[in-house]
Amino acid sequence: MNKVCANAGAAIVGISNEMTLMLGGFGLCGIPENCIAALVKSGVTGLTCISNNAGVDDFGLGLLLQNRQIRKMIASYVGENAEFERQMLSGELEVDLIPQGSLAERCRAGGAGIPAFFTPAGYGTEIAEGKEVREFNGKPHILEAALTADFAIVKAWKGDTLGNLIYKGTARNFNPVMAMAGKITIAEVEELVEPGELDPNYIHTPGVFVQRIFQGAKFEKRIEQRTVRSRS
Amino acid sequence: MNKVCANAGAAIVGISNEMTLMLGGFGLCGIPENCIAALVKSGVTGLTCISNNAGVDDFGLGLLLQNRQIRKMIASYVGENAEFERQMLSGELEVDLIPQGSLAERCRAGGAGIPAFFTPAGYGTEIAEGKEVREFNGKPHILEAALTADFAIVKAWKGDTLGNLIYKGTARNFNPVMAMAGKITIAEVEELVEPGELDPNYIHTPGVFVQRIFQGAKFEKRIEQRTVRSRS
Amino acid sequence: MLDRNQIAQRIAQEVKNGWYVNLGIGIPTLIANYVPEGISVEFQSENGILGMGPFPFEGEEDADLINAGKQTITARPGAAIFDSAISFAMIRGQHINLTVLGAMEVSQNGDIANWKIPGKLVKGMGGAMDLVASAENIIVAMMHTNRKGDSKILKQCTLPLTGVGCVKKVVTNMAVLEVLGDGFRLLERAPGVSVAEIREATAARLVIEGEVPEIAF
Amino acid sequence: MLDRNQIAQRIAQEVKNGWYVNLGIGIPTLIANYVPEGISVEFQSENGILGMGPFPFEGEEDADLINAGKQTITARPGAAIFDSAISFAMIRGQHINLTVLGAMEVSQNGDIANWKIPGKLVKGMGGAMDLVASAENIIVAMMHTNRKGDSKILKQCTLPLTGVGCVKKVVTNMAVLEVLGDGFRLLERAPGVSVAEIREATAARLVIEGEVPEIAF
Repeated sequence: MNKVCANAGAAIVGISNEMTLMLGGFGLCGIPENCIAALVKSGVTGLTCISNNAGVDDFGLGLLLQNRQIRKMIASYVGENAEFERQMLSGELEVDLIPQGSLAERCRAGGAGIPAFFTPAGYGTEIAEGKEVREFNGKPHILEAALTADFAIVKAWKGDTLGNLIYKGTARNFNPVMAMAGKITIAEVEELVEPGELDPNYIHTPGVFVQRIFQGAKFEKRIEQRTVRSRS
Repeated sequence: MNKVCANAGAAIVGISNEMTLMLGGFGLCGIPENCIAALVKSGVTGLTCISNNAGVDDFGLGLLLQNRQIRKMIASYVGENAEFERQMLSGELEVDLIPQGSLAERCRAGGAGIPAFFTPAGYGTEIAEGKEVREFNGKPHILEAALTADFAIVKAWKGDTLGNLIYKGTARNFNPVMAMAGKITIAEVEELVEPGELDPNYIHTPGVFVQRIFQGAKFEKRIEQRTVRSRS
Repeated sequence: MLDRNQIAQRIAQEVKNGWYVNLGIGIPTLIANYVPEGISVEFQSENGILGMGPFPFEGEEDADLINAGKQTITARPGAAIFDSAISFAMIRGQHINLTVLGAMEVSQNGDIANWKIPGKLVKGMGGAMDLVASAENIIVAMMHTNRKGDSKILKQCTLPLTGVGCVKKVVTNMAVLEVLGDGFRLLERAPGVSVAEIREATAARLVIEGEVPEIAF
Repeated sequence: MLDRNQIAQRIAQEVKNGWYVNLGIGIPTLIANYVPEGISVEFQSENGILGMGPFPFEGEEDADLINAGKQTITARPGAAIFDSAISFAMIRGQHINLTVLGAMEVSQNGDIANWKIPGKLVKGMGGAMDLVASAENIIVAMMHTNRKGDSKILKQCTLPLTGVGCVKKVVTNMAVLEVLGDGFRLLERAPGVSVAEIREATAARLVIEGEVPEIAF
């Protein structure tokens, strides 16, 4: 089975209207830029997108929002995007906010065959509404369900043709857990290599979780908050 | 806070009778040999040991069994040990057998603040007796509880003085999940280095999970099933 | 009658290109030797490796590289190592395409018993319960009857179960059987073994449709 | 009155040697600048790094190395990178010794509200709900009153909660307060701020025992 796709356009074949997608990344760090661009070009619409953030107005998932391709957003923090705000307030966009740790764990659970788990996060808040509460060790917890997606789209630093992935720095974030949770997982990488070039001991995502892989044409890697110190 | 201990004897200080220990390793691969030797020497008794296997008669946890230091064994497979068999049949040793994947996930859950989760493993078997059953996606699952331990004892390849660990090959196995689940986690490593010598991108166990670390005096690394092919 | 190697060889025919496969201890382990040329398969061992290769050459054994049977192995180019939680995430999450394991008993509704004989020493289930509860495609490799000649292909298992309603296919020394729920369909018979002999050795309901071909290699 | 930096400086006094600390966005981020010499602390950022260092020198920014505030950062020697699930495993599993975050309201039973104002745009809770539900040691850093002069130190929160009964201590521009359950104990007051002024600015029950010392740096 050949997992290698020629480009982002070939990698997203099969993503159609009304599907649920997971997209890796935290802020603009470690997002699958090339696939997002291809999705914009494809014009697919009615998407449910699961991603920690919703990008900024002119980059990341913001591009899909501008283009009105997202029907529902499942995220933990969406405060960097004016178009998102407009669509949410007007009711065009459905929004489901989930605590960040629960989002990560629910994706992992979806990939790991754990349909539900108890967590203390959100107990006593509106997040817990309608959810089962149970006490463990004297502390109340709520039951959270696994998340899966028709397609998970992740971005890695290096990958081999078998789908093994290595991420770089904090661009790792949600990518490994989402890679586990896609019915089909697409990985875009900065460098695609042959099997044997990556050390088996340092693979972050084993290839079994990845169905399609390609080397991205280019990575802008925009920085959201450039903070520096002086050399004084 | 200095995490570095001079040797195994110093590292196991505080482990006392009737405590619950987790010990990493699969078979004899990746077991904390030096700490086991120190535990034998210490004479501590009445231990509950959580470990995938129980060693062989004269190595690994078998040494603690020979010495009658284990009261209860929680494991997934214990078929390599005649003394274990004798103690179990005579009723001297209490045994709790857990499916291997549930054992790993229960340790991880213990370390991750997830008190319980649903898994399909063991449904319809005696493992499910007394456990809550719930259907998800048309498939029955059972509720399994997190495991934690007074001390978790793991073995890594390299570690730094902050407790960051890297394992080698399949000696990784249960070590990372158990490292997360110990109230106090002790790591014995083949090579102890200074902070900065391990690449942050390839740390398997972040130092936050490790409270004590030392370089083992020697590692026998016994092979249980030596299988080879001819060079013909 | 097939021998252990031939059972493995027959099961190897079921493997498709690009599959991820978990092989249990015993006969299943032998399957790796018989995967047809042109079929690329990655073997997972639940202690934490994907891309398991053949046994090492003598003198090249590495104590830190073993399979779930505790045997020394090698890693193929493109292998990946992971911890036990991720390993069973792969299994439970149904990322493995095929699981092959041995059994003491299989029943016609797909139940399997392979971990415990009451009154005898219990060695533990290892990863078997996770594997059978999760895998979508489970093939059992075993002898058709036990040493006393009693059928291991049953209407109902008598031993403590490892998993319920999970086995899809059984390959024995006598036959290839498909689990139907209320019986086994006899798909193929071992060279020289008659349908009557298989019927005789099978305690479960056997469904036979038309001519039953011999297993071909 | 303390300014934002002084609030951070006061909280930095709470940090003990060897601790792992998670700092929220805003005032908490400033704490890293005031950790006393001789105190070794590892900072965790919930997007996936332990051992966060200072901002990079200009020209050395790495888009692949940011903190939870999306700011470019550096990694200290001995840092570790991990995924979001492991990051919150650390948090939920109580491996982090201290969490400091901002708040809109804190109540005397330790409830905190810091993520949502009904009728206003909701940006989301990010990792705050996981942090406050899990951490054993939570300090809130905030202004004592809002822009209208209303107390943010309440008998009961009016805004949607982020977590219940979790805050241990509050450091504001006016005072250091300990959460008692049925009130706040006034531990210290900002230089030049009187007990009466603090009482005036506090809607919650305030417990004052003996002389209340000024915050010292």
